[in-house]
Amino acid sequence: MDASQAQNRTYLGMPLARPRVAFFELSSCEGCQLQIVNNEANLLDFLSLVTVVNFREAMTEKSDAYDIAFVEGSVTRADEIERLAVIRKNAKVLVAFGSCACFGGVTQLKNRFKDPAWVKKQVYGDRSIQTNDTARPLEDFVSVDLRIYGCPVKKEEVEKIVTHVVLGRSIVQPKYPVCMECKENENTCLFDLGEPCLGPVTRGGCDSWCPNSRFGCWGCRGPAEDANVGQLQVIMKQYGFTEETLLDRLECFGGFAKDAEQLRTNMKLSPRRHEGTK
Amino acid sequence: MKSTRTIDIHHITRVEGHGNISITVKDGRLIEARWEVVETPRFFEAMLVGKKWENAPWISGRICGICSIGHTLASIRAVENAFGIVPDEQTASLRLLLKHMETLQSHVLHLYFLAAPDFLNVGSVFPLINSHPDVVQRAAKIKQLANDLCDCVGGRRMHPTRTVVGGFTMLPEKKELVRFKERLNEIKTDLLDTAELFRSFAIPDFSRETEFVSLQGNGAYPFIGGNLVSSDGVVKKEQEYAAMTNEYLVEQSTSKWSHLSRPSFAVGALARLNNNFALLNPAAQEVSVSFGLKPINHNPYMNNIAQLVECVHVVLDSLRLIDELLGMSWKKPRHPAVPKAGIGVGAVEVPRGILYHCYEFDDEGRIVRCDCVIPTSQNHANIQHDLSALAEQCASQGKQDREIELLAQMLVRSYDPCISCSVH
Amino acid sequence: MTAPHHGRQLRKNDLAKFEHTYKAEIASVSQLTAMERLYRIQIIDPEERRLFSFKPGQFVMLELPGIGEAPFGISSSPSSRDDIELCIRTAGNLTAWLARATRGMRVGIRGPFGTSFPMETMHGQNILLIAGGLGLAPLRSPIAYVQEHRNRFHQVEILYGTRDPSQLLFTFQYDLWRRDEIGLGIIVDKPDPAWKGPVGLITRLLEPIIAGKDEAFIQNTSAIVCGPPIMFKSVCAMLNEAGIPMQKMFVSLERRMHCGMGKCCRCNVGSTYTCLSGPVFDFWSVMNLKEAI
Amino acid sequence: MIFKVCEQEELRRLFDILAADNTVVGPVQTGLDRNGSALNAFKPVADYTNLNLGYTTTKLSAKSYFLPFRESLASFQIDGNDWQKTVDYHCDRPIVFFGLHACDINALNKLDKVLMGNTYPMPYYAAKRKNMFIIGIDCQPQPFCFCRSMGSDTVLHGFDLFITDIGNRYFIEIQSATAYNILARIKTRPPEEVDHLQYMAIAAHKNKQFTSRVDTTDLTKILDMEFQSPVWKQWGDKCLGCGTCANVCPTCYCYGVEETVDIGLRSAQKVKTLYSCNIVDFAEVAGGHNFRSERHTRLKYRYYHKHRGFVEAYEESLCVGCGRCGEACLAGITVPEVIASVRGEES
Ligand SMILES: Cc1cc2nc3c(=O)[nH]c(=O)nc-3n(C[C@H](O)[C@H](O)[C@H](O)COP(=O)(O)OP(=O)(O)OC[C@H]3O[C@@H](n4cnc5c(N)ncnc54)[C@H](O)[C@@H]3O)c2cc1C
Ligand code: SF4
Ligand code: SF4
Ligand code: SF4
Repeated sequence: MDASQAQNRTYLGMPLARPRVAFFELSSCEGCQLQIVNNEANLLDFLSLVTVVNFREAMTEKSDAYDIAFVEGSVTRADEIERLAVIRKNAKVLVAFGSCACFGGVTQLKNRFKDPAWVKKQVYGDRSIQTNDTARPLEDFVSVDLRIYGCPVKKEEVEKIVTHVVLGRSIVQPKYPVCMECKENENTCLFDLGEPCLGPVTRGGCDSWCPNSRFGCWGCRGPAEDANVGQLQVIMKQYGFTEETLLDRLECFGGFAKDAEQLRTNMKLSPRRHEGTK
Repeated sequence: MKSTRTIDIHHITRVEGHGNISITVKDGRLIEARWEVVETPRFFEAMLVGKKWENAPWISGRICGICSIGHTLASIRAVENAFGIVPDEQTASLRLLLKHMETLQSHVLHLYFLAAPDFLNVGSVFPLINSHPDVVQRAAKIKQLANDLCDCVGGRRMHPTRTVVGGFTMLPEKKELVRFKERLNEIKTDLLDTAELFRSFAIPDFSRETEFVSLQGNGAYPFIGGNLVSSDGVVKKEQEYAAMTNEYLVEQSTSKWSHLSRPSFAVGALARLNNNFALLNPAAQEVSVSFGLKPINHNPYMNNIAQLVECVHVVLDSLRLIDELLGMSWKKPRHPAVPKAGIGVGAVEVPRGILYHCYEFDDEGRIVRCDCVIPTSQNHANIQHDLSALAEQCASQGKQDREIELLAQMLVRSYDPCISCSVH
Repeated sequence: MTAPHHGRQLRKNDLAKFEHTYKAEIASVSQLTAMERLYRIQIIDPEERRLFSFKPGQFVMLELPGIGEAPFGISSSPSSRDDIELCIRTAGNLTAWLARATRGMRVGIRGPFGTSFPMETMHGQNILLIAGGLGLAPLRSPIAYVQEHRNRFHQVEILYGTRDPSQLLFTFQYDLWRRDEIGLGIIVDKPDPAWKGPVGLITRLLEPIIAGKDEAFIQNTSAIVCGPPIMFKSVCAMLNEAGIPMQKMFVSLERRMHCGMGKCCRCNVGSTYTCLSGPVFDFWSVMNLKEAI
Repeated sequence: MIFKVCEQEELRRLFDILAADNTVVGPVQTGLDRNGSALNAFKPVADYTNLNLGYTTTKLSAKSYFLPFRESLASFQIDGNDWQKTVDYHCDRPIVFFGLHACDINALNKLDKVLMGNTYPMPYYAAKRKNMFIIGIDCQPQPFCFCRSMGSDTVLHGFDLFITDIGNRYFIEIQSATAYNILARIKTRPPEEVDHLQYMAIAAHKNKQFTSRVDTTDLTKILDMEFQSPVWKQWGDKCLGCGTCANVCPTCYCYGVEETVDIGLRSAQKVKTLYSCNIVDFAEVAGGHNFRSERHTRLKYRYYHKHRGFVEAYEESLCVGCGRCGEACLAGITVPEVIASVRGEES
C-alpha cells in the first residue's frame, strides 16, 4: 500500500510507528496468507495500522524495505533456505506464520519415512527432482522472533497480535491447553461422545475451533506449556482408542514431533507397512 | 531498440503459488514463450501412504488454502466411493451448499482482488480502497457472506472441521440458514453491479481452439461427482479419471501436465460453462449472453466472465438448496464408515476446474496408494500453448514489451491458477 | 484467617468501588536507574484528589486502558495529598509501555489497597528499615513518615543493599535522610571501581547493628523488611535470632494480582489473599503461610 | 418456614407464569454420551416440556449465568490523549433457575461469601445474584456425589422455592415473599400429616443412597501437616493442567484480566476470564518467576484453597461435593480419592 497514505497514528497520545510488513510463502498451501484477505470485516483497519509492501498473493509491487516479515510455510528446498536468509536479513521482526512455519506442518509428514528416495519416487517416478530430504520449520535455519500458531492461523488472533505489535506491547500467547477454551465454550467433551481429541495437550488460543464443531483437536498449535502427553496416552487407551489414532494426531502438524517419534518407536510401527502388499 | 528482447517475469504475482513467464522475441518474431512452474513439491501423495482413511480428508485438504473445501469433499467422496457409502440427501445438499459458497468466495477473490487490478491499471486491490471504495466494499460484502456461510455449514471457511466421511459432525441451526437466505437475496444486486463493473473492462481479444474438460451435468449444473466429459466428445466414468487426465512430467515444471485428444486441454469455469451451458440457472445464462459468452468460447480471458456467471448461478442455486434443507427434518448428521479394501475416486468441480482424489485401501482402511490430480496441473499445458500463441500474435503485431508483459500475466491470471496446489 | 487486618477499612459505596478508577495524569517522570523510573501521578479531579488518602505500605492498581493494569506500592509520603509517586521497574507489558510514557499521559488509578505498616504502633521505638533492590521503593513511604515524625521514634536505621552501584535508587535523598538523623548503610554485591562502601550481602550491614545490643534495645525495636523473598527470609531469620519478636517484623509480599480486591485469587498464598490480608504481613503470619517463602 | 403441596400439573402453570416475563434457565437433555446416558445442561427454556427435572447432574455447573467464563469488566472509548471508562454489570433481565439441586444452591451461598462479602463486593456477580429467582429440586445421589460429606446435600437458604417430588405431587418449601406471592397464582394446599410422612420417608431413603464420601474430620490440620506428602506428586503426575476441574466446578471463581485494544484503536476492553489454578502460569509474575511451576504444586493448591483456606476464613469448605470435577477429569482425579490418599487411607 502506498506509504503516502499513512497518517500518523497515536494511542493514548503516544505516536505509533506504522510498520512496513511483507508476506512470504515457502512450501505451504498459502492458506494462512489468505486468512488475512479472508478478514473482510477488519481488513481496512488492518491496512491502516500497517503498510503492506510485499504480498505476492495479492499485489504486484514489491519492496525489500520492511520491518515485519510474515513467513508462511516450511522449508523443503535449497532455494527456500536462501530466500529465508535474505528475509531474515531484511526484517526486524520475523514471524513464523502458521503451523508449517512453526513446526513443519502437514508437509513434515513426509519426514517419517526416513527414505527420501522412496518419497520422491512415489510422486515423480524416476524423474529427478530437487528437494530436501525433510520439511523443516523456519527456526531450524534462522532465528524467529514471533510465532503465530495454527493450521490455519485464526484471524482474530492475527489481528490481536498485529495490534499488539503496532502498540509495542509484548505478545503473550496462551500457555494453557485447548480444553480451557473448550469448557469456556460449554462444549460436551468429545471423549464423552466417543471421539479422540488432542485438546488436553495442545496449546490454546484457537478458541477450541475444532471441538466447537464436535471434531476432536489434531494439535495444530503444538504442545501447551507443560503438556502431559504421557497421561493423554493413558487416557486414549482407557477410552478405547488405538495408539495409531493417537500417533496420527501427534504427528499430523509437527508440533509434537518428538512425542510422535517416541510413540512410533515404541509401537514398532513402520510408516510404510504397505510396500509389501503392493 | 535491440533486436532480441526477453521478457522475464520471475514469480508472477496475484496468483497462488510460484510460476515464471519467459518470452523471447527476435526481430519481431517469437523465439520462445515458456510457462515454468517452480513451486516446491510437498509430496502429499506419499505422505498419505500408510495412513488410515480418516486422515485423508483432513490432511489432503491442506493441499490448498483457497479450495480446501473442494479438496476435502473430493477426498471424502473418494473414501466413500471406496467403502460403498452413498451420502443421504441431507448430506448431499449441505455439501453442495458448502461447495457453492467456496466457489463464490474463490471467484470473488479472483475477480476483484486478483484480476480487476489489471483492468483498473493498478498493482493490487489496496489502492482501490481509496480510489474505488464502493468496489472494494462490494467485494468484501460478497466474500464475507460466502465465507460466513462456509463457517456455518463446514465449521470454518478454510480447512473445514465439520465435513467428515459419512456426513457432518454437526448440522447448522435452521434459523441460521434462514438468516443467510436474506443475505443471499441481498447480494443479488451486488452481483449485477459486479457484472456492470466487468462490462466496463476491455477483455483482451484473443482466441485459441482447445478442448474443454469438466464433469458432465446430469439434470443440474455439475459440481460433485458423475461422468467426465470433454468438448471433443470424450465421455468417461468418474473412476476412469486417469484416462481423462493422462498426466506426464515435463522438464519446465514441478507439476505434472495433462493432455487428452489434443496436446492440451482446459478445465475451470469456462470449461464447465462451455460443456454445461444449458444447465445454468436462466438468470446466469442471461448474464453470460449479455457478455457474448456462449458455448463454445475459446477466449481464455473469458474465464473471468465465466466465473462471474457461475457466481450468479451458485447464489441462486444456494437459495434453492436452503429452501430444500429448511423443508427437511434434520436426520442424524453422520453415518458410520466401515472400511474395506478397494479403490475409490472422487471427482469434484472446484473453482479452478475438475479435481480428482483417488485412494487404494487395504482391508483395514489404510491407504496403499494415493493420487490427486489438480485442476491447475491439467491447465498448465494449455497455459503454455496459449502463451506461445499470444506471444506470437503480440510479436507479429509489434506490441511493446510492457504490453506483452501485461497481456501474458493477465492470461496466466485468467486461469486463476493455483500453482502450489498443482504441485502439492 | 491467620493474617492480621491492620489498615483495612470499609469504604462507602462498596459496589461502585469495584471498578472505580480515578483518572490521573502523569505529572512528571524521572529516570532513577536504567530500569527504574519515578512517576509523579496526580488525580485530575480536585474533589477526588482531596478524598484520596493512603497509608505507608499500601499499593494502587495502575491502568493504561487497553494496555494493562498492575499493582504498584506507593512510594511517596502519606501526608502529601497532592500527588502520589510510584517507582516502577520495567518488567513486562505494562511497565514497558510506561517506560515510554511522558508527562501528561492519562492513566487510571484504583485503590489504595491492602494492609500498611503499622507506623503508629511503632511510636517510641527503634526502627530498622531494611531494603533489598526495588524493595526501597515501598520503604520510601514509611521513611517519609518517620522523617515527618522524627521525634516520635528512637534510633532509626536504613539498611539498603543492591546488586551494583548503578542500581541504587533515590540517591538524591540519602543526605536528607542522614540530616534527619536517620542512619543509612548501603552495601553492594558487585562493586564498580568507584565504589568505596562495603561489599557483600545486606546481612553484613545488619550484624553490627544488632550485635551486642542489650535486651531493652531489642525489645523496643521493630523492623520493616522489603525485598526479594530470599533476602527477607535471611534478614528475618537473623532478627529473630537476635530476639526481635516475629510480630514486630513486617514484610511486604509480592504476588501476581489481577483485581486487588480479594476476588481473582491470583495472589493467594496458601489461601490468604496477599492483596487483602497483605501485602504487609508480620513475619509470624508469613511463617504460617504455606509456600509463602 | 412455610410449606405447601401442589399437584404435578401445577408446576407447568408456575413455569408458564414465570416464563412470561423472565428468562427461565433449567436442566435440559442435550444428547447422549458414548454409553447412551443422558447429557444434561442448564439452558434457557421456553417450553416446560423441554425441562428435564429428573436429571441426574449436568456436566457444567450453572455458573456461566452468574460468573460468565468471559465478561467485560469495563470498556474504554479512546479519544486522542483522553479516554472514558464505561462499566456495565451485564444484567438486563432477571433469571429464573428452574430446578437447581441443593449442591448448586449451596455453591451460590458459598460464592456469596467471597463475592458479595468482604471489603469489596463484586457488582458483576451481585447484580446478577440479586436478580435471581431460584427453584430448587430434590435429587437422587449418583455414585460420584459426596455432597453429604460436605454438608451440601440439603440447603437451608439461598433459594425462593424448593420442591420435592413425593409421588404424584410436590412438596414445596417457601423461602421468599416473592415466591409466596407467585405461588398464590397456582393451586396449592397446606401439607397434611401424610405429606410430612412421605417427605421424611423420601429424605430417609435418599440418605441411604450415598456411596461416595469424604472424611472431613480435622481436614484443615491434616492438609497442613501433609503439605510435603508424596501423594501430591503422584496426583500431579496424572494432572493434565487443563483447568477442566475448575471450569466445571460450581464454586471455582478465580480469574484473570486482560486488556485489549480493538484493531481500529478506537476502543479498548478490560476482560475478565475465569482461570484455573491448575494452569501453568497461574502464579507466574513479571520477570518469569513462577511461584507454582510444578504441576503437583498447582493441583495441591486447588485442594488447599477449597478444603483448608476457605474453611479457615468462612468455617466451611469451598467444595459442595457435586463430583463434577472428578467426572470431568480425563485423568480420573477425584476429590474423594485425593483426600483419602492424603489421609493415608486406601482408596
Ligand atoms: C503489592 C505489590 C506492589 C508492587 N510494587 C511495585 C513497585 O513499587 N514497583 C514496581 O516496579 N513493581 C511493583 N510490583 C510488581 C509489579 O506489579 C510488576 O512488575 C508488574 O505487574 C509487571 O507488569 P507488566 O504488565 O509490566 O508485566 P507482565 O509480566 O507483562 O504482567 C502481566 C500481568 O501479570 C501480573 N503480574 C506480573 N508480574 C507481577 C508481579 N510481580 N506482581 C503482581 N502482578 C504481576 C499483572 O497483573 C500484569 O498485568 C508490585 C507488585 C505487588 C503485588
Ligand atoms: S473436547 Fe477436547 S478440548 Fe474439549 S474438553 Fe474434551 S478433551 Fe478437552
Ligand atoms: S482445536 Fe486443535 S486442531 Fe483445531 S484449530 Fe485448535 S489447536 Fe488446531
Ligand atoms: S471441587 Fe469438584 S466436587 Fe467440589 S464443588 Fe467443585 S466440582 Fe464439585
